[in-house]
Amino acid sequence: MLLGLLVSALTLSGIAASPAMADEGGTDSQAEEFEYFFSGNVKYNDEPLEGVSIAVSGNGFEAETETDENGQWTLGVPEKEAYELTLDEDTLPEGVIVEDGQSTIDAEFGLTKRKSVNFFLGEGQRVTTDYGAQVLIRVVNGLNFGLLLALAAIGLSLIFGTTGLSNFAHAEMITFGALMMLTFSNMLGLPVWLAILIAIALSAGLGWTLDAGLWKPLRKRGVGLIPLMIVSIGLSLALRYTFQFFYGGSTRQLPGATLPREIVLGPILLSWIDVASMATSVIVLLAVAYFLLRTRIGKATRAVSDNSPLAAASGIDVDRVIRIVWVLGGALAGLSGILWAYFRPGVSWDMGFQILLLVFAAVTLGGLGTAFGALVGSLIVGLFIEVSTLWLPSDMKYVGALLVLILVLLFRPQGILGRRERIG
Amino acid sequence: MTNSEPAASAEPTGGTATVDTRDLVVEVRDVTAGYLPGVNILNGCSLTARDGELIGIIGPNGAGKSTLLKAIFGLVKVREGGIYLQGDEITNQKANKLVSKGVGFVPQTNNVFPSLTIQENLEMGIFQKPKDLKHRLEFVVDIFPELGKRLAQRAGSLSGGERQMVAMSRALMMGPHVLLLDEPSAGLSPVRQDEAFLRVKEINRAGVTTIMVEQNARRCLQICDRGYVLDQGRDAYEGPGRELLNDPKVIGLYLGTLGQD
Amino acid sequence: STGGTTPEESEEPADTGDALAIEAGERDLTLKVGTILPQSGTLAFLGPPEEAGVALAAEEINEADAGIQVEVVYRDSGDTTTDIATVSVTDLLSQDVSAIIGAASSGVSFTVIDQITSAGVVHFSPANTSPDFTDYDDNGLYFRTAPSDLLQGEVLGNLIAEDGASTLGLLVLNDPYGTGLAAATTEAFEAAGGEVVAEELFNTGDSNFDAQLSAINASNPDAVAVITFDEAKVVVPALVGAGYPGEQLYFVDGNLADYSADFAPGLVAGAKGTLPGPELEASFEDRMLGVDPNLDSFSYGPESYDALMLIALAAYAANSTAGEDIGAYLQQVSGGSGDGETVTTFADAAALLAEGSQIDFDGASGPITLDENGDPTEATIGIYEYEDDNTYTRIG
Amino acid sequence: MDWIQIFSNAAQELISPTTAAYALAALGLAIHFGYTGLLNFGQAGFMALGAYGFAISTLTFGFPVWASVLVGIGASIVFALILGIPTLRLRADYLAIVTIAAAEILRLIFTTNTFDDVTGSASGLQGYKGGIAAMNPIPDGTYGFGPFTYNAYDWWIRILGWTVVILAALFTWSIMRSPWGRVIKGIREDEDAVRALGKNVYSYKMQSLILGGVFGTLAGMIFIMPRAVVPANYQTSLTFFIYAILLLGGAATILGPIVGSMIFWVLLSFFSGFMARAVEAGWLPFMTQVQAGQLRFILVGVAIMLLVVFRPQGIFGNKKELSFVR
Amino acid sequence: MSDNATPTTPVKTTGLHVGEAGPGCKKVDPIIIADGVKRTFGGLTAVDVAHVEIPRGAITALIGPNGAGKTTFFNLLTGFDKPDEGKWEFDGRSLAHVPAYRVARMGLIRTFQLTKALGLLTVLDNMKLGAKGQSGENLFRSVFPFFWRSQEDEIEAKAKEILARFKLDAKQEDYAASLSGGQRKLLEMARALMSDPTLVMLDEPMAGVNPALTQSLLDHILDLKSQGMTVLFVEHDMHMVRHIADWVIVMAEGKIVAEGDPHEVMRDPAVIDAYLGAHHDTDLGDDDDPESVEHIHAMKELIDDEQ
Ligand SMILES: Nc1ncnc2c1ncn2[C@@H]1O[C@H](COP(=O)(O)OP(=O)(O)OP(=O)(O)O)[C@@H](O)[C@H]1O
Ligand SMILES: Nc1ncnc2c1ncn2[C@@H]1O[C@H](COP(=O)(O)OP(=O)(O)OP(=O)(O)O)[C@@H](O)[C@H]1O
Ligand SMILES: [Mg+2]
Ligand SMILES: [Mg+2]
Repeated sequence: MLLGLLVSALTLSGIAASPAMADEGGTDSQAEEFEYFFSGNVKYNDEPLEGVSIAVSGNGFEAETETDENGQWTLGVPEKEAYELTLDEDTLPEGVIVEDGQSTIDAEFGLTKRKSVNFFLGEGQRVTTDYGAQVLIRVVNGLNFGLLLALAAIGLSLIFGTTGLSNFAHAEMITFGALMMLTFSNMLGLPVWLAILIAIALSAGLGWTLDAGLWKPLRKRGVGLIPLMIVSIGLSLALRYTFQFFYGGSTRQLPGATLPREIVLGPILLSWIDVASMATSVIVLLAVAYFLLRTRIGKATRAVSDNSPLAAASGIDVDRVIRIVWVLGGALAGLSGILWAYFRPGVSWDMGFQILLLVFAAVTLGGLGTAFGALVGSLIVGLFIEVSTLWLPSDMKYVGALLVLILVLLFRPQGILGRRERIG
Repeated sequence: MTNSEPAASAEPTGGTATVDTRDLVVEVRDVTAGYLPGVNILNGCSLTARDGELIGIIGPNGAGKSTLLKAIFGLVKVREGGIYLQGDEITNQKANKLVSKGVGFVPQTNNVFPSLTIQENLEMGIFQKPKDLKHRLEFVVDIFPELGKRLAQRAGSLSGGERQMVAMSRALMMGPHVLLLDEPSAGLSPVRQDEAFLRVKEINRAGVTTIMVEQNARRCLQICDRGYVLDQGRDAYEGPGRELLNDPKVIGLYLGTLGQD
Repeated sequence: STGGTTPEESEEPADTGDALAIEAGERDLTLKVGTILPQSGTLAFLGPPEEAGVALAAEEINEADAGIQVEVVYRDSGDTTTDIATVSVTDLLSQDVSAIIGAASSGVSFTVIDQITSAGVVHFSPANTSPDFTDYDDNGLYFRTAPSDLLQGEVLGNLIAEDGASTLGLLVLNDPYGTGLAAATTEAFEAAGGEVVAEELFNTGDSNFDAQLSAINASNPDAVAVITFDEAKVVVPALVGAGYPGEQLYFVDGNLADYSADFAPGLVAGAKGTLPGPELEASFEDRMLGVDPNLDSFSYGPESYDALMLIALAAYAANSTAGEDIGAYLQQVSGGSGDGETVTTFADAAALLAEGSQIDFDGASGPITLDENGDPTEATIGIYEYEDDNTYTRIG
Repeated sequence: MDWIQIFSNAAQELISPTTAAYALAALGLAIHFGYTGLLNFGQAGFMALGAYGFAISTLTFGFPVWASVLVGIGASIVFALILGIPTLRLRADYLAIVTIAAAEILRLIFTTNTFDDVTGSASGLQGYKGGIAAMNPIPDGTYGFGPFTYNAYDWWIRILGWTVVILAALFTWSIMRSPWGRVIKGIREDEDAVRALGKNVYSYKMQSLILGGVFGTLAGMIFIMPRAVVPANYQTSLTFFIYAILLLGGAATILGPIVGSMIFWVLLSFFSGFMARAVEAGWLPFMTQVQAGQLRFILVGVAIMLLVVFRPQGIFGNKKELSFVR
Repeated sequence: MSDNATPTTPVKTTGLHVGEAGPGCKKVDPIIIADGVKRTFGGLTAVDVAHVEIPRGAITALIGPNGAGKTTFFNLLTGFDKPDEGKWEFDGRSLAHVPAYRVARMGLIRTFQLTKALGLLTVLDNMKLGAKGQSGENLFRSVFPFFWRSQEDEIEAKAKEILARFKLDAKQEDYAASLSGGQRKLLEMARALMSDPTLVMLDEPMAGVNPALTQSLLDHILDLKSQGMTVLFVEHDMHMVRHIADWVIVMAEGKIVAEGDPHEVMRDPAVIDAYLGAHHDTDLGDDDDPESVEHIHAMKELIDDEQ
């Protein structure tokens, strides 16, 4: 029963450990006699070589073996000590060149009883992506991510634009869409399109409910914006843990989310989902911009955000406009949550919260409350996150994007598309 | 719709039980209102406006003039008393409801939407009846040609006077039956001020009942049918504009002698 | 598989003279143990199997009816962002627990270790792998059953090398667990003649891994080791989706899980992974499921089970429920300071102890033996391979 | 259910060093937000600087306690200057996001593996408490009564922590009733107006940012006395909780942050103990232990909301101010 | 309640200019000299002043149609906005690139047309903030009241005195946010006077202020002038301009188009045409000229559409 099991121990404390493992091919009769093993591969330019003989020597022990058809070999030794492993150059096929010193390796066991020693001969041609293509890939990924951020941001921006509220619970509205999608497609087994529609409808419903149940009463009491922001932080916390309460802490996948990408454009690989999500983002962003700039309700939305008592005095039903915005914001957040779950891919209870800061950064960078600003800001944030890691360590990838935010605001305190206020 | 003529005779000061053939359009009955709990700004203030009348309200700063207009328009909570529009009680009704009933209001401060363009600001004036837009836009631009040249400029970047024009125009866009104006002339250059007063008068002659608060008291009393002097949340004097204009007491307390020359 | 769990002759027994005497005779003890395992927060998915492991151990100890009854108080450790662990510990200490099992995250354990050990209570983590605990000034009260990253890393590095990969990409969670394991893996892999061509780190709470994956894909390694927790559910489909072959992936204990419900069929078929512990007996899994039928993962369940077992045995051996006494006996009952008889169930162990003899308890997570620092010295590391339905089976 | 235990555990939070740390950090925010109107959402960053500044100077450079404290304060002053130069010109809401970003950048730098030698990356730092412990004048042993029974070190850090909090509160109280405080409050209302009166608004805002930041830094040092330095502690949620505390007590008040912090921690501990015991006692049969842990945060979230709904000005805040907010 | 205002005829300062009175003419003792100051917003040139001098120790009115660029010019002079080009000096010191607060410290205090009351400070605190050179405004000294206590008392006495003049004394303990529109204007001006400025620039100080009160405040300003203060103000109320201004500068479309003695400037047909209007000094009550009747008809039509 030693086979197929690897037991090891920390030598640090002076206690060594037990049996060994062997792999599928390389076991030979020796294996039964010894407790410690060397094993490995012999390859020439990444091709395995068969019938190459390998010798081990050291501590008064010598043995030899040959590689199998996969270029693999295993050698047992009696003690956990240092040995010298030599590849017999004469057994190599014609034309295989071994550089000086490549044929002998000194090897010593670590904590375990097994030690891999590979002889990789030749140049080992690894096809890596060249720098230009890498940049291109990053840029495409960045645009893709940026568009998604924009979609997530637009609802936030709308709500901010109308009510002045920095809604931290927007993250949970995003998560909500994805979770509803999960519920209706995975758990209840509805077809994807239907599940998407239901999820978006329910997200819109969430927007409606939040406004009707929470924000409107608070507005009526004349609570200021900063306290409202804190309410949204509390709401965010409560909702987030409610999600965890019902859905648990682990990540799950939506149907079709893990299919491979099959659209090849030069070095770039995209999935249909990527394409669909990019297209959706662009269309929705244009539609929202149109809504804000051209439609009557859209203009009323901005009027309410500028000066809601005056809007009321102009005959605008302020509460209705805000309600519409919440419903729309909810639906957009839900949609972005679904796309986000496909893009990432994965659904989890805190998925919205994880990108909240980026969404806020994007909205701010573009200029608070401007629809196009949200788009521009999102694209910049997305691009910087993806591209900056060509130079930055990847665990600091958000640093680049956040620094850009600070630097841009140094020169344009009102954001990229924001407007300066007139003084006096 | 009756054409209005200047009130034929002076009404007794402070009197509310007057007999007049025209219907009461706006009636404020002993209203008490205020912002902070326990502090009343209006203390039993009363006012009437008959169909087609032009009412001027003057008074010292902080007398409660703006508060009175806001109370009529439902923007300040009325604590006691009632407000009636054509006989129906409208006390504490939502502002947008009143707009549908044909009441228009120009606030004293914060009276434009800064991030909207001038055109959009004007469109907001006619929010409830978008189809009349073109017609009315022409009408308004005719009054304030400065605005016509700048329809795409954001109101937030306008000068003080330009803002005031936008605010006036927005109210005119509504085509209201009752117009509440809070210091429409403040910040306008003399020529624009005169124009504004003339327009207000014209609008009024066209049948719009107008209540106007003014600190340019002389001008205001010159054109209005009846004037009220508000002091400390109460109507202290009331009478035809001309009469108040020449009342030595009113002059001493509220008008000053500067403009008399 | 049961092979190899017996200590070999190579195992150098610690001085037998160190062993404290064990008093023979009946016991009548009531042991109160608290847990601070993640119920909420980003590591919450680790909580259920860990709590189930503790619960199972408690159940078995109480059923053994050997003169010791265990009462477990479960509290939340949260994650490091919410600082709830200190509140939980205050609560547990106020209930006079003898030992606290937890936390899952090294960060959280660091937050509370002083509070616990200065109160004379045993702090026993089933999952901490940070090397910093080894020499921590813990009054001799900190213990853990989680095997060292060094061990698993070496096994993983050797495994990848042996599979013929000459280049390796690493996708690593930047926390003590991830970076420690990655370092050990790198060392073993490079010693075997390979080269790590990409090491990309990400932080807990990162949402999008595209940049890291692009970097790995760009360097086109022969194998990729995914050293993460639950993030693997996001990373792996994204990586394979971007064109990297699924069978060249290597998983670790933090993410070796059944992906049949989440991934497209065949997505990770042929991928391998390492997981400490002997092959879990089906019966152990069944027993865990008996405690919590909703479990979908057993990660750190056996380690948690063993933690409570050892604590109870130490209390039994000391015939005391004082934290200091338990701490004094813990190494000994694990087999770390004597040549006691190997036992695998609580009933057997208790019976031996009642006779006054030394024991060497080997539990569900392997032939656990603690050293004088409270760290485990022995571990079994299994090798697993994914099948077409994205479930894994043990191959070594 | 053991109510006494629940309450006595909750009562312990009243004087815990963590409560003191949150109170001090919230007091710093009161200066920033309550008095000056700076919407600083990067207080966690200042706390991290205190924690790391102290720990790194002790561990890496072997500085004595006083020097480590000074290094922490110095670091936060430098951070405030760097942060302030680009951001103090920003509108409040922009400032909020930028300060979050700056604090996150700091946290990411402390977390990244690149500087592992100094920062300990994700596992953080420990073993810096020797200096403080050595200064402890209290002889070894356990002291106290009822739930408030601690050993010498625990008493020492409580005494230290609360002394700092009280001194900071007195200091804040005295400057806020001075002409300096008047300028600061004026800036909160309209900085252009204050500028037109000849006050160097930028400099005042910077002073406020530094002062509140130094409070945050000291809070960060108190915060790590009973625990370890772990970078994940300094996430944005820390700032959120401190804001909740600030608003709970009242934004432009001195006692507000302190009492707010006490209430916050007492409630958190109470919910924690109560929920867990309720599940144990079988009062919530539909809920598992694990879910109970999550329910606590749901309750905290709801409590924050209800608080603002029913007392938007906070406990010590002035109701009158509320009728003028826009 | 209000002083019964008998108009005191103010003493006008004369002989301010050198040579012919006209746009950009030299002054005997200028306090501000601006040269080629230009500010554009996109395509719009808001201010384009070739040369202007403001006389010291006099009251100068800056008038002009709406949107002429008066407020923008104020902003430029006081450092709240930056011109595209040009230079300007105050008291012989160049003000280019001098930040607003420093301009104010030099003794050039301005008020805002759209008022900026500090809402959640009491009216009295608003006033005290206006005082200059307060030692208690230093962070380190602020901790120790004995450094600033006595100065604070003086400031408070002065603030109360000015508030009484501005009829705001009853409101001194209230938040400034609770003031009415006109009261805010008053506070704005009162606060500016707290610092004893060398030059005070008032942007439409009396718009929205009750006429009776205006009159008494003008006397106060004249008082201050006699103590050596220079005043530059924007105002649309011609009675007031005529009453107290020693000098008038007319701006239109960003340029200085006329300068001179108030009475003369107001007789200038160009000024009348562009600024004062034909109805100026006539009673609007007597109508009905044909144009007006026509308008009324048009409006009636509009309104009748509704029915
Ligand atoms: N930030 C800005 N962006 C665009 N245009 C502006 C801006 N500020 C001012 N303007 C324009 O510049 C012109 C001059 O404005 P300014 O406020 O100086 O006028 P003013 O003379 O003070 O007028 P008023 O008497 O009405 O207050 C106006 O037409 C205004 O619309
Ligand atoms: N939001 C508010 N909260 C509290 N008090 C207020 C508020 N607004 C106005 N007041 C007070 O109400 C009183 C009347 O204010 P109002 O605005 O009605 O005066 P007004 O007659 O319009 O004066 P003005 O001519 O200056 O505009 C004033 O004393 C003012 O201080
Ligand atoms: Mg008013
Ligand atoms: Mg102006």
